[in-house]
Parts: sequence; C-alpha cells; structure tokens
Amino acid sequence: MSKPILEVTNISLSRAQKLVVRDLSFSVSGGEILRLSGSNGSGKTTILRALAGLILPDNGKVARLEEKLGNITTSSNSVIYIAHRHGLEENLSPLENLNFLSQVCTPPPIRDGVSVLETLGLKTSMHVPTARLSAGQKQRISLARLLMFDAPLWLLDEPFTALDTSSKKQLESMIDAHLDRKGAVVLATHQRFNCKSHVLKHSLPMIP
Amino acid sequence: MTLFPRAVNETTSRELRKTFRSPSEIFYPLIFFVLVLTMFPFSIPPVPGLFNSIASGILWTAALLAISLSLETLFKADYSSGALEVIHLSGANLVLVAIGKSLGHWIISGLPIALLAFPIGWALDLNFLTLWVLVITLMLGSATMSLTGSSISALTVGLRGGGFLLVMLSLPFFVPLLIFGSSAATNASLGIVPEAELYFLGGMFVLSLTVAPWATAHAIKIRLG
Amino acid sequence: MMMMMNLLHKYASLKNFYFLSVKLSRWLVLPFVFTLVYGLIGALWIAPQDYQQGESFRIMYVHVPSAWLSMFVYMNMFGAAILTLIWRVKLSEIVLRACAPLGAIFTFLALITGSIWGKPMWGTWWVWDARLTSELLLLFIYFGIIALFQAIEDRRMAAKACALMTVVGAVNIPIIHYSVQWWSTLHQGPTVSKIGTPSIHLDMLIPLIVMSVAFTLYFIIMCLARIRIGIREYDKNSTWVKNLVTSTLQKEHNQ
Amino acid sequence: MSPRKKKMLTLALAIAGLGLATALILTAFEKNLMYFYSPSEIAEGKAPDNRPFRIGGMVVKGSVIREKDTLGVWFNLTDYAHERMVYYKGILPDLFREGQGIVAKGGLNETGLFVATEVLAKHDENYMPPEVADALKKSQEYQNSK
Repeated sequence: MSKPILEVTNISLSRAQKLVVRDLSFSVSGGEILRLSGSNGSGKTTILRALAGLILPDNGKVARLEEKLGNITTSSNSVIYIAHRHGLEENLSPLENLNFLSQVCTPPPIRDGVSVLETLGLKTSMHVPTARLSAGQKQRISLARLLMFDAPLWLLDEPFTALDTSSKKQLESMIDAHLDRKGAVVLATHQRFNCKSHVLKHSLPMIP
Repeated sequence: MTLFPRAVNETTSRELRKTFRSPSEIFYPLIFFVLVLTMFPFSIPPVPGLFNSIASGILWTAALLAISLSLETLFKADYSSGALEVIHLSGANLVLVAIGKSLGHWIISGLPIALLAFPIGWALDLNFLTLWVLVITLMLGSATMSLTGSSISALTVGLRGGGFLLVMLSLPFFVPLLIFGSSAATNASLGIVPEAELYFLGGMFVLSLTVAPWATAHAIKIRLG
Repeated sequence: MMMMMNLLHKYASLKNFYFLSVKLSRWLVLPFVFTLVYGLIGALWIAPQDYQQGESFRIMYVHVPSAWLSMFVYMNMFGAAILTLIWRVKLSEIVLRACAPLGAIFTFLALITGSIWGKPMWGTWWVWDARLTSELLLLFIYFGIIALFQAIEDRRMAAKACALMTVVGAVNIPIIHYSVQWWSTLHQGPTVSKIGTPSIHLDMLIPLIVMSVAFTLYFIIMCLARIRIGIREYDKNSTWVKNLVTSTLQKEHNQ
Repeated sequence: MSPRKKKMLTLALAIAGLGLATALILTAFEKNLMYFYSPSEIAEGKAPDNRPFRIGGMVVKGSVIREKDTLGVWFNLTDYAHERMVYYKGILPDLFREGQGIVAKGGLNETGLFVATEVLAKHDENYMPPEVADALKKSQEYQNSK
C-alpha cells in the first residue's frame, strides 16, 4: 500500500478555550476515503481546518505527505479544503473568481476556469455575478477547485448540502475518480452517499 | 501595468472590478470627505478668513477620517464569504495580495481625495505652492494610510465592533502623518518650501510599504487560524 | 540557542512559573514597602525647594516614575509579543494580556500628574506640550490593545493579534515621539536645553531614583499577580489547578 | 525563481526599504533644525531674510529697556558667543526675566534688529535650590566678564 497521504498522531484541538478534540489519531493513504461523523459541535469542522493547516493543534502532529499521484504531476499544493462557505466574491462572476484564483495561486492550475465550469454544468451562468446565483449553483462553483487544482488530499465539509441529485452524482463520480488516482479524501457529512471503494468510518465522541 | 508582480496586479484589478460593480460604493470615501469638510464652517466662528487660514488642516483631517472609515471594507466581504480562506489555502503569496489590496483601496479613496483637494483648495484661495504641497502630501499620506490601515483592517475583520476598533487602533498611526501633512501645507502658505515634511512623509511611505504588507499577511493568518 | 530554548520551556511551563512567581512576589513585597517609604520621605521632606518652581515641582516624584513605567511596561509587552509570535510561548501570551491594563494605568497616572504639574508653570490644566501629547497617544495605543483583547473570544488568537499590534505599535512609538516633539517646537519653540544642559541637584535626584525603583517593584508584583490569575484560568481543566483550588478551599474551610 | 533566491530577494528588499525609510526620516529631522537659529548663526548670515524664523538665546542681564507708554521692550539675546538686539511690542510671558532662556519668532529688519512677533519663555528644565542657582549665575558672570 502506498505511504499514508495524511497521518494524524494524537492531536487535541480547542475552540474558544473549550476542548473539542482530545488525542485523535488516524491515517489516510492513497485511494482511501475517511468519513467523519458525529453530532453537531463534535468538532468536525475544527478537525478539517486543522488538517488544512489553518489551525495549529494544541499538541500532537498533523503530517501531510506530498506525493506523485499516478501520471498527473502534482505540485507542492497538497490540500484542497471545501468549507461551508462558498468562498466566492459576490460582485464578480464565477469565471472571474476562478480566473483570479488561477492567476494568484503559486502552484499553477491544471485546467482553466471555462472548461471546469462547463463540466460542472454552469456554462450558461458563467458571466453572471455570483450574487444572483442559487445556493446550489454557488456550492457547485466552490467544487470547481477540485477539478482546477490537483492535490492528493481533499477535505470536504458537508459538500452535499444544497446540491441537487445530478450534481450529487457528479460529485460522487469525481470522488471515485480521485480515489482511483490514489488520492485521499476526508469527508464530513450526515447524508448517505455511495462510493465505489471502501469507506473508513470515524465517529467523534462528544466531549462534555 | 506589468511593473508590479502579477499577484499584485491581479488583486488590485479584482479589487477595482469588485467596487465598480456597485458604482455607488466608489464614491463613498469621496462623499464622506466632502461631508466632513462642510461640517467645519458650521462649527467655527464666522471670522472672515479664518476658514481659509485653517483650510489645509481641515482638508487633511477630513481626508484622514474618510480614509480610515473606508478601510473596513477592505477584507470584510472576502472574510465573510470565505474567499480570504480560499486565497490563503490555494498558496497565494499573501504579502503581494496585501499590497494589491492596499493599492486598490488607495486608488478608490486616497487618490481621488488628493485630486479633489486641488479644486477645493483653489476655491478657498490657497496659494499655488500650498495647493501642490497639499496634493502631494495627501497622496503620500493616504498611500501610507492604505498600507498601515490594511494591516489593522485585516486584524480586526469580522470582529464585533470591528469598525470602531479599526479607527481606534489606526489613529495613533495616522497622527504623525496628519502632523507633517498639515504643517507642510501651513508652511507652504507662508512661502516656505516644506522639504522636511515631504522627506518625512516619503520616509513613512517607504517604511509602511516595507513593514505593512508583511504585517497584513501575518494578520490574515492569525484571523483565519 | 538550544540552551536558551529548554531554559525557556523549563520556566515557561505554567505550573513551575506559577509557584516561582508566588515565592518571588513574597520576596519583593518588603523591598517595595521600604523603597516607597524612603522615596516618599526623600521626596516630600529631604528634597529642598526648587529655585524656580518652589514646592510645586514635587509632583515630579510621581510623574517621572509613572512616565518611565508607561514605557517600561510597553517594553515588557514588546518582549512578550515577540515570544508569542515567533515561539508561541503560552506564558508570554498571558504576560501580554496581564501587562496591557497596567501600562494604561501608569500612562493615565503620568498624564494626570503631568497636567497638575503644568498648572502652576503654564497657567492651564492642559497644554499641548510634547511629552504630555505623546503620553496621550500612548494611552490610546494601550486602549486599542486592551479593546482588541476583549473583541476576540478565542484567547490564543486574541494574544497573537495583540502581539502583532504591539510589535507594529512599537515601530510607531518613536515616530510619534519625534513628530510630536517637532510639532510642539512649531507651537512653543524648542526647549532651550539646546543651550544649557539640564542639571538636577543630588538631594532631588536620589528620591527620584528610589521612587522609580518603588514603582517598578509595584508593577512587577501586580503583574505577577495578574499572570497567576491568567495561568489558573488557562490551565483550569488541568489536575494541578484542581488540587490547588481544593487545597485553598480546605484551608479557608478549617480556618 | 527558486524558493531560496526568492527568500534572498525579499530579504534584500526589506533591508533596502528600511534603510531608505530611515535615511528619509533622518534627513527630515535634520532639515527641521534649519527653522531655529542662534544669535551666532544669524551673525553669520545663515538666517533667511525674506521670511519669518525663530531665534533662541539667554536674555542679557541689564539689556532690558521698556518704552514708557507703549508695551514695546528692547533686549539683547546671547548664546555666549554673539548678541542680537530684539524689539517686541506685546505682553511678555511671566517667566521672562534677565538671564532666562527665551525663544522669539519674527524677522530681521534692514538695520539687523530682530523684530519679534511672538516671545516664548521656556522653563529651562534645570532643577536646583535657589542658593545654588545664584552661585551658578555669579560664576557665569565671572566667566563673561573675564
């Protein structure tokens, strides 16, 4: 089995001085998908933000290994984190948002904004200011980064909310393709989703 | 404009495109500047020539207030929409993004205010040297304010009472600029070419250009952390 | 460098520092009382009248130490800020939070005594004198940092934000000092000290030094007390804090 | 650009920026001293003749002459090297007396007389008992009269 893409050794995290996660350890290797489940407030988002490197754990270590992924040459940017918020500038159109990202980020993207928006079925509303789009469309645009950049590790925080059935299927197929290319996915969701490969489960205890 | 690194260009044009999409927003700093200016004649005694003699100081104070209040919008939308997080995580160089943001903010607030000061000063029959000194000091000073202000704006983005906190934290940084800006204009009205003040404002601009973007990048990481 | 790091970790562990500070404070109380009493006696009785201002200059024995303290506290905060930003030392975050209000208090005290002292000399309570104006701006910087501390719920993020504010503010303080100095020369002309160097008579100087030491000791004792509160709050769900609290409750119970 | 070269570049830019900023600010403060002149600098003709400037010095003992009916007063300012006669019409500050350091704002007229528009008596920051101050004055007079 390939080296683990993500290795977490007994981290503990706190949010506004309240301990949210204590001594959590797990590792995810290429081709594996880990599902974090737990009631609201059990720290799913805090964990994902720690895995993305936004938060530093109080103690313990988060190790992300950059690795060549099959035939696609990966760049140093090893994580894509899709959060609750869509992360788009409301006054600008989806295409302007994606073009800005591709210009500014250091590892250059592997696909351009237009083709990505087309594959996500947003061809018609490409130039419309994002503010006028529906929540579902915005959610689909925020998934565009999964296709634009190539990173071994995907961190998805409730990606299925506000998606209609066709987009949900499309996301599932994207996840399957990513796993086939020996990528890793950490997913926090309450909804059921079907996925070809075996889904590791990790339920989080509520810390009083 | 390829003289700046690409990231700065892109951020600035994004900042300008975003603001031009809601046209009224472009003139908020300018309108506020004129608004504050018109308050002074109501409040100071109607001694003939008094307003004109303190006009350069009033112009500078109004510019300072207009700029510090327009700083809040720098990161607010990006922070609440999560765009700031996306930019940071996609490996963008935050220092260049910070410079781009400050430049975008300056083009919307500092530049028009400095240019508007020329006709307004002329209307208040300030002499020619004072007008030029006013425009130059306002440009240099507002650029420094945009740079330093962007660090504080990044630090207080999304906080309860962030707007008030931003003005309170940034005023001690803007006082030296106000001192030297207005004293340059008053000296110019006496006929003295204010070399000392211009050197100082230039020095402050270079200092903030070196320190502020690094501090803004750090502030963003802290606020997202 | 490595030696300094593990020294830092040994003493920076909150528990060790907590009990170290208790001992240190006990040691400091006596010297503080002694220097304060000696300083006051020196200031009010031994020091002779001033040839120009007569008795009113005695306010200097409170004004000068508190002005010195307002800067000394900021220097401490700057050190704590560097440690917080670069090595993320937990103790320095607590020190930073503990020092800010104390700095504000001393700056306020310096302002009040400064304007009281100015009354006989300048004839008004407030004069835009260079030193008073810089103290006023320093007070605004302290208020800004305290307000920033309260605005952010997450203590660790608040400490990092205030640390950055302190570091950037430290660059600003000399600039404020010199630009206000310049600005006041336009209003009042430079202090003529350019010609005669200022001299202070020995009998007047000694109480001033003693009072400054007394004020500094007072600051250290108060700061350690505030740090202990911060440590207890920070480690509230750790075992050593729990038994500490239970043992103190026991003691009060059987008194 | 390799990351290492990029780091070097940012470091060089930072140092250049800080150096330039300090240089500019220092020249600013050094240029500022031009507005304030001592009697010797005026004697050497450094002071501008077409616009107002400030003069500072000690009031020479015995040189204060008050006009009878008006508020005008003549006195000499010295920096123990040169003397400059000053004429001022207005209320003198209460700390103004012979031997006291003062700063005056005004300009030179054609005869070289400094016509002051404003006189400021600055507390000269010396703290000493009266008897020591008198002793100091005597020693200074002894030095001047030598």
